Parts: sequence; C-alpha cells; structure tokens
Amino acid sequence: MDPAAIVRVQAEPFSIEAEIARLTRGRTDLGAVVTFTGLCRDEGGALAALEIEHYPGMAEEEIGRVVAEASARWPLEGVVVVHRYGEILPGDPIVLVVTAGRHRGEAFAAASFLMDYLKTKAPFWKKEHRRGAVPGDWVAAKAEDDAAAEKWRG
Amino acid sequence: MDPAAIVRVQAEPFSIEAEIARLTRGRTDLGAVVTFTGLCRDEGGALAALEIEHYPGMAEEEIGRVVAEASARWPLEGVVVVHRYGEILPGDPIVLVVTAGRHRGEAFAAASFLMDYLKTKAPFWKKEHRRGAVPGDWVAAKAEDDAAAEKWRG
Amino acid sequence: MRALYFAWIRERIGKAEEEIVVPETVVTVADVIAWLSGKDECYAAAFESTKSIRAALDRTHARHDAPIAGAREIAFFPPMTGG
Amino acid sequence: MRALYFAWIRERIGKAEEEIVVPETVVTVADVIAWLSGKDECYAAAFESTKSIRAALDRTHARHDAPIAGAREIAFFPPMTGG
Repeated sequence: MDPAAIVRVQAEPFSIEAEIARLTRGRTDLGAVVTFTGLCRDEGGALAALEIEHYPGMAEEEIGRVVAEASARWPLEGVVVVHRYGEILPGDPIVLVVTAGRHRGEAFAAASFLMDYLKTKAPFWKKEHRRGAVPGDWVAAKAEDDAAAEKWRG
Repeated sequence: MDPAAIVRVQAEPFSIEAEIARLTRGRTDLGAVVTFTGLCRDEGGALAALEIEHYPGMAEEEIGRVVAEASARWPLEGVVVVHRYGEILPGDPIVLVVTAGRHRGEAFAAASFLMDYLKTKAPFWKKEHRRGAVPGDWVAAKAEDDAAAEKWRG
Repeated sequence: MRALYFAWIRERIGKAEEEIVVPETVVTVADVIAWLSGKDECYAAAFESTKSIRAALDRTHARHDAPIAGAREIAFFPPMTGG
Repeated sequence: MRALYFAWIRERIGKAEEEIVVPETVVTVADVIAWLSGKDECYAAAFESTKSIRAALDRTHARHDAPIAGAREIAFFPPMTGG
C-alpha cells in the first residue's frame, strides 16, 4: 500500500498539529514523525515581505513526483507537504513537510530529502520586497541548494 | 549567546505547536524548524501500554548535556526537548525534539543527533505491558541505537 | 501551444501567458527560446541568459534539447527558489 | 552513600534506593557491584550480568572502573531504552 500522501499549495497559513493528525489519527503503528517548517527569514531587518509566485498545477504535480520518489526510497507510512504562495511576512511559515514512519531513520532522511528536492524542483519563485525599495528583487537560486539535491543521487 | 535550550521531563502530553512557539515567537531571524516526535508503537496489536521509568534529576541533566553537545556542533538558535514518563498508550507521544536554526542543514542534523544520543544516554527505561500478560517485560536496548549514536563520533 | 512565463521572465515579457504558433522548423525547447527571442526586445531581454532559463512541457521539467512535439503547454521560468 | 536502582535491577533487589556504607576496600564502581552482589541472592540476581549494568555517580554516567571517592549518589540501571 502506498503511504498516505497529501500535497497542497495554498495562500493560507497551516497548522502543524492538524497536518500531523492527518497522518497519525487512529493509528498505533507509527513510531516517528518528523516535521520541517521553513520560515520567512529577515536578514538584517530590511525585509518588508516576500512575494511567492508559483506555477499552479505544475507545483502540485511536481511536489507529488518528489513525494513519490521519497516513498520509493524509504518505507514511509505517510507524507504531507504544504507550500504557501502570495505575500509572506518575516517570521511567517512558507513550507511544511511532515513524514511519518515506523522508525526515526526513514522519517528524518525522507524529510531532509524532500526539502532538498523541493528547493530545486518545485516551481516557486521568491521576490523580496525591502523596506522603502520599489520594486522588489527576485531571489537568486543558490548553488548550495543544487549541491544539496545532488548529494542524494547515485 | 547560547541558544534557547528548554528541557522538560513530564508525565503530561505536550503540544508541538506550543513548544515550537517558545523558540519562534517574536523572531524573524529563523529559517528552519525541525521537530521529531517519538510515538508509542504497537507492533501487532498486543501492546496494552508502555510504562516509562526515569531517573529524576539525572534525566534532565543528561538531556541538558546532550543539548549542549548539539549546540557546540551546530549553530542552533533554539532547542526544546520534552520526554514523558509514566503510562503511555499505543499511539501516544513519548518524546519531542524541536530544533530551530537559520538554515535547514543544522536543524535537521541536530534533531537527528539529539534523538540518537537521547536513545542511548538519557536515563529512561521502557516496560511493555501486553494484553493479558502479567507482569510486563522490560524493553531490551538495541544494538542499532548504539550504532546510530556511534556514527556521530570522530 | 500555450506559453506560460514566470517570475522575471514574465515581468520582462510583460505577460503571464499567450497562445503561440511556432513554425515547423522549431523542434526543441531551445528552438522555441530562440524563436521567441526574435519577436522583440522584451522577449530578447527575457531570454538573453539562456543558462538561467528553465522550461517545462505539459507541467513536467524539460531540458533545452527536449522535442516539443505534442506538447500543449510550454512554460519558461528562472531556477526555482521555493521551499 | 545513597544507592539508587532502576528498572529490572530495582525489581530484583526489591527496593528503589537505600543508604549504603561500603568498606574501604571498595574503590571503584565495579567494586560496589561486587560488594552488593555478595549481600544476598536478590542482589546477586540483580547484578549477575555485569555487562548489562550501567552506573552513574552523582547523576553522571560512570564506567565500571571509575573511582567512587567523593560521590554522594551511585545509581545502577540497565542500558537506556528511552526516546
């Protein structure tokens, strides 16, 4: 049986506990739940807001492919990925990954893998709006993110 | 500055969101929050309950030493560890680790390290009470847990 | 086929999507990029740094040498920065 | 000094803690284990598998060859199974 896989792209904030409950409610065969929450980080207090653009349709499909890849690599019992778009304020959550497994090893590895892959494969783009600056600047992709995704190959 | 480090040993359940909020509230310099929740897993439906014994005083101190070790290895911005004792039912949470950092790499690595070390160093002992069986059986330590802790050395 | 543009590619071209009809000599993703670049200076600016252009065919990542035959939707965007 | 026992060591000895006064010849954790084992068959059963015994001195993990001098609290327990 494929693990429960829930993928959502939304403007609204999310509740970590509610998303965990989707995987764990009524179950007694899970030993480990790992969550990763990515937050809007303001380096140096100059950021007014992030604007996140996405490719509707492909975003959900691409995340689904990354989740399927993780499920093929590790014996997961459930995965949730929620990615937000639109205006995000400093300190606000952007992305949530939840992995559930029987043991901690697979839950940690899969959550880390999912984040590395989402960073480089999911069609989202961040624009930084700085205080007083018009217009905003598109965030440049980081070579270290490519390297992080690359390390899972081979 | 040392990161915020919160260690609690308690009989009561915990709220993951409340524990995360202790680290993130009012901050805009965090980029990553990782949580690990260890659940009471029932293999095969025979478990009635776990009974977790601990060494009061040393449990908190030893977890504190493990947290200090993690903080020395990675640039963390905050850590929470909550470990429960007493009677735990199948599906219930046993342990929570929360790590907060500027980037995901340190948050994932530190959470994984903390769990590997807590398993082998924190003075807690699990007794399994199986349906119909009296008395319960003490859970044996696993060689794979020792190996997991060992891999962080050197 | 439907063409979609995202992030600074969208901004430089000045539209998010449009219907395009490419000549028969346009076979690959790279050919579409070259063909669009010739339309006007906005498209030329959007596609000037070919290495920074990612593409998708029918919502699946595609290399620049991928054939576009049969695709109903082609999208162009910079390297992803989500997560 | 105060001696504490946990898990199946506690169960076999039949108590969670007690005050012990060891002779001067008892220098290390291992000596305490040997000395306790000689008290009666319950202690002997609790400590029969020396490899499975972990110890702490004043709430810090201690090896069997650690000297007990100065410690006010010694604890014995099986390998940990928390987390």
